[in-house]
Amino acid sequence: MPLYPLVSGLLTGLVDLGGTLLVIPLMLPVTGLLLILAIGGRYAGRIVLALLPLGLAAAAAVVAAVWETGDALSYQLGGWTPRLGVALKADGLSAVLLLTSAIVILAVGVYAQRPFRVPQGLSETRTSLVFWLLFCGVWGGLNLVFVSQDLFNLFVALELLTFSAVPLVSLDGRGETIAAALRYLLFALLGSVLYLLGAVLFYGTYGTLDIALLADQIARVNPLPAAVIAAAALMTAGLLAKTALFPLHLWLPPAHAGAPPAASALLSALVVKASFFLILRIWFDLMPVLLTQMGAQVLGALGVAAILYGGLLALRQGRLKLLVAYSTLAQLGYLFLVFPLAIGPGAARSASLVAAPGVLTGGMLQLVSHAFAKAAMFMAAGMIAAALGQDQIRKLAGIGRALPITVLAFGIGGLALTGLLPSGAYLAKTLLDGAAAESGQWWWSLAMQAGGLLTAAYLIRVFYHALSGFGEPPVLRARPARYQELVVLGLALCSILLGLLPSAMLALPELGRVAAVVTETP
Amino acid sequence: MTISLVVDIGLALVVLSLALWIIAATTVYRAVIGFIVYGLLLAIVWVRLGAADVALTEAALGGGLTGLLLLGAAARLSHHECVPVFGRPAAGPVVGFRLLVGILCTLIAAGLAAVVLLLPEPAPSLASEVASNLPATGVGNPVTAVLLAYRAIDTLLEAVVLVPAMIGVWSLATDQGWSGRPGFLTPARRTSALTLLAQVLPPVGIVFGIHLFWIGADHPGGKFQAAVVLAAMWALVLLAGLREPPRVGSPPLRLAVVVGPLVFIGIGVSGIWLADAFLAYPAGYAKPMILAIEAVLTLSITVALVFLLAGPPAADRSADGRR
Amino acid sequence: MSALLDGFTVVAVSLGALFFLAGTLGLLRFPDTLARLHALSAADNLGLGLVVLGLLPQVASPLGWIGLIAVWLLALLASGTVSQLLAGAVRPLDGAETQARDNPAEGPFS
Amino acid sequence: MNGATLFGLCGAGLIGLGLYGLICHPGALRKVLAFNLIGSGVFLLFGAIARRGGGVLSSAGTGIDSDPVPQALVITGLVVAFAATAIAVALLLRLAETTGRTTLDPNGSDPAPPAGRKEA
Repeated sequence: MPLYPLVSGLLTGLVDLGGTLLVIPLMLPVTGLLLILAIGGRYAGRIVLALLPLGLAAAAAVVAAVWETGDALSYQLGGWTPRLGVALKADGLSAVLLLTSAIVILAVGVYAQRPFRVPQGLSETRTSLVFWLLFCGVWGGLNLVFVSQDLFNLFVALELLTFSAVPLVSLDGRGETIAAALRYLLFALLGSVLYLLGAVLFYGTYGTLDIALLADQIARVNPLPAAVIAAAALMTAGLLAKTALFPLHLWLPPAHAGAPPAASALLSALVVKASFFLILRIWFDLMPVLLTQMGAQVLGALGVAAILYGGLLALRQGRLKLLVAYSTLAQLGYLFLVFPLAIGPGAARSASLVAAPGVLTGGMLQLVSHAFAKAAMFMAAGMIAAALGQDQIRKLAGIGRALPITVLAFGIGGLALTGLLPSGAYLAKTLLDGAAAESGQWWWSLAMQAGGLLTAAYLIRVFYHALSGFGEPPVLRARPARYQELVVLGLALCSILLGLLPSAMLALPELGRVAAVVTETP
Repeated sequence: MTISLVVDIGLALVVLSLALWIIAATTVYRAVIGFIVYGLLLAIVWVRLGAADVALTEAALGGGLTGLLLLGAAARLSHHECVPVFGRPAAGPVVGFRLLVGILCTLIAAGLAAVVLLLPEPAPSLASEVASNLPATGVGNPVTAVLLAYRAIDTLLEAVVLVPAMIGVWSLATDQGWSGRPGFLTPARRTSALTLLAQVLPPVGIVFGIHLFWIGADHPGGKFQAAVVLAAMWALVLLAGLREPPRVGSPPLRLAVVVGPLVFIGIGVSGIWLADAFLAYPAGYAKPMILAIEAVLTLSITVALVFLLAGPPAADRSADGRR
Repeated sequence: MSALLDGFTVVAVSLGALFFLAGTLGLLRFPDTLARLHALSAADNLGLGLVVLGLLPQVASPLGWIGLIAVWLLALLASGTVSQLLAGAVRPLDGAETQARDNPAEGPFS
Repeated sequence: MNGATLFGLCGAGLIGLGLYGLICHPGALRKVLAFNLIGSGVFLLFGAIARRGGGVLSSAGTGIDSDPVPQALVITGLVVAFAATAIAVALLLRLAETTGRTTLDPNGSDPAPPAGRKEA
């Protein structure tokens, strides 16, 4: 079957669309969401299954287009130029994240076919309709966050993401998951209201909400006006609440551990990254001058605190899912090391300095490899919990022989997190270490090593219990389907083999970014 | 100190004192009553700010539907909440923590106030650009032009965001209650006064809602405000017990919720070929297309709002021994 | 002619305001809910009527007149219904006073 | 000190009050109320900014003297805030039904057992 020319024909066809290509990743999930509600829960799984490959093709086409032209792909919605209209723009960062989320969503979509299928007799069940519909809502919200260039449009995207993610947490209807969902909702709403307040202040100062136009005007004015600093601080604080960085992390562990496995894979791997991506947009695209301020050091310090706090608490968890949720807290800390390393106190003294190139790529690699690894680990943990009926780490004895592929996938995902050789996290850590050494901030690499040790510690604790036990393997309540195990293994392999990417591909996150010339503020 | 400034200061003080009342009220029931009055006063503030469309939305949505939602919640919660006997609110965090948070919040408010005072003097504004491009959109009301022409993506996503919100409310039903009817708006007992109101007001309300939608193109009004008024009328009929709340699974209502955004996407995608941009309207046909979109969106938002108000489906009344 | 109309407006609106003041005084001074309800619904509706009457000459188009009068009629309908409901909650028709009093939140949603 | 700046300050005050209520009130419904206060404060601030930038349009003969873009954004924001309140209310009522708790504090002990249900 001539698959290759078919696929390459489709890709070139999509790439020739140019800017209009950006509309497809937005409208695909939204149309899926509406069709599922219209047609009903029985066909929801199949509708999503049909949309997944198209979404992957669109994301791949965006990456190909950005790679070919070497520049960002942009599009004016409704034909109106940005001061009035809303612009979409996919630079290297967005392309990488679009592709990552398309792959993770494809894996989760295939994995979730079994737990959320509709039994024969019924036309529709509550969980199947709700899950598949909110699955498309999360997918649409993510694609819009990665691609939109307008601050208020990003606010609506964040709300679409929040309203799709919160009900997923309380899908099984137990008391504590409803409490976790309510706490998550309140944190997320406070975050988006503070973000909106920041956008309002930007509009009040410059009369536009488009990131590119705002960046031009902010670069010109030297002492930043009070409103702009207040707006940046409010937006960052709001987005930190949504990213659950260390002091504002209360809602994450119960929410991600309480959600069904497929949903918690989405939440941990992608939803939390969307608000982090917006912080990147604000600090690297909108106001690069912030990087030279004390704020970058504060974000780095909070990142280190998250690494240590998340790692230590993951060690003490009794349940497997809570352990994986706390490990998300820790791994998020790594992402925030990008801010202090981007400029670094030592190097900032020189007149003007383009943001250190390797750092952004390192941050992206860490984000992508964590997305793959964490999605695989949550789904594997879900399968283990379903098979044993409970997920107490102490009672995992013999699961290694009962579900070999699942435990292997969980293991590979864990190793990818610790940053073993071929994994993306290893490459990310080397790049970040290089930037730390170059800018003389050795303490950040110290924190990274400590984080790696803690990750290895709580993984060994899981393997000790899972692979031990000489008696007969435990009786399994529900054996996962073979394709589910293979999908999870594939995702884990994606994360471990990310490091083998050709080095030319590593320049992708840098493409399409206006060179962030950072002048030292007097 | 012109007369209008005195009125504004008075209004601002009343609004702030109502906000203080909402925070300081001893029981949640009193706080919600304060919130409804606060919502209506806020609508007057929006009129003073020259934003008639927002005043309509705030009065209908902020004061009206949100008040209805919170009043229903407060009534239900009073069975669970420990009603403080001598006015001491339920055990909250220790006083020192409250003081700290109070200081932090006053600092934030003071900072914001300072920022408001320091906003640049020639206030940056898009008003002139909107006005100059108005004829191209064929619509007279600049707010509707912004909502449906310049920033059409926001309005489309707005209508789409209501669907996961509605599904979020539905997802809180129990599995066996899934086929039942939403329970929030069913009355405990039917009173003749409410029945009279539910028979007299809806016809007037529906005519007013459609009028509000129709004039939205050229004068303050529009689909959101019309949808809220129509949803309020439907809720009133449900509250009076004249009609059974709509079933969650009823196909026509689900189609009604979906048809608005789908038509919007259809017209938007057709814009790629007809007007060489997604969500763009061909030159001469802007106004009829905008009106078509607004009509369908009004229907969808009305049904979505009523489902949001009606709450999660509960097991059928007969099976539910609570009543 | 317009001076006369303006004069009429000022007089009518201030009279209306006076009735509102009387209604509010009634709310503060009267002992129990039913008396307060009576004071409020009577005085406020009359006050609103006078204010609407006073504003009629200020509005040019007949559509505006219909709008103003509709405001007044709807306000009458609403305050009538609300007074009935509140009175029903305080003293249900079947005279059982005690049951409803200690559970103010009974209202239309149980 | 014109009307717009005054209401901008009023908005800032509402945000401060709402933030205090959101953090300090243990009751979940009180937190939702406080969130609505913050939301209306932010929108009021946006309305004040719209009013400041409005003068130009009234000369353009449309009679509305405030910047239409923030008005459209505030209308969208109001509908989003209502949807958020609807979800929050549904969640906290379901929480009260399943666990009898009306607060979110982790130790979850309600100060007094829920008042006995009166036989209606």
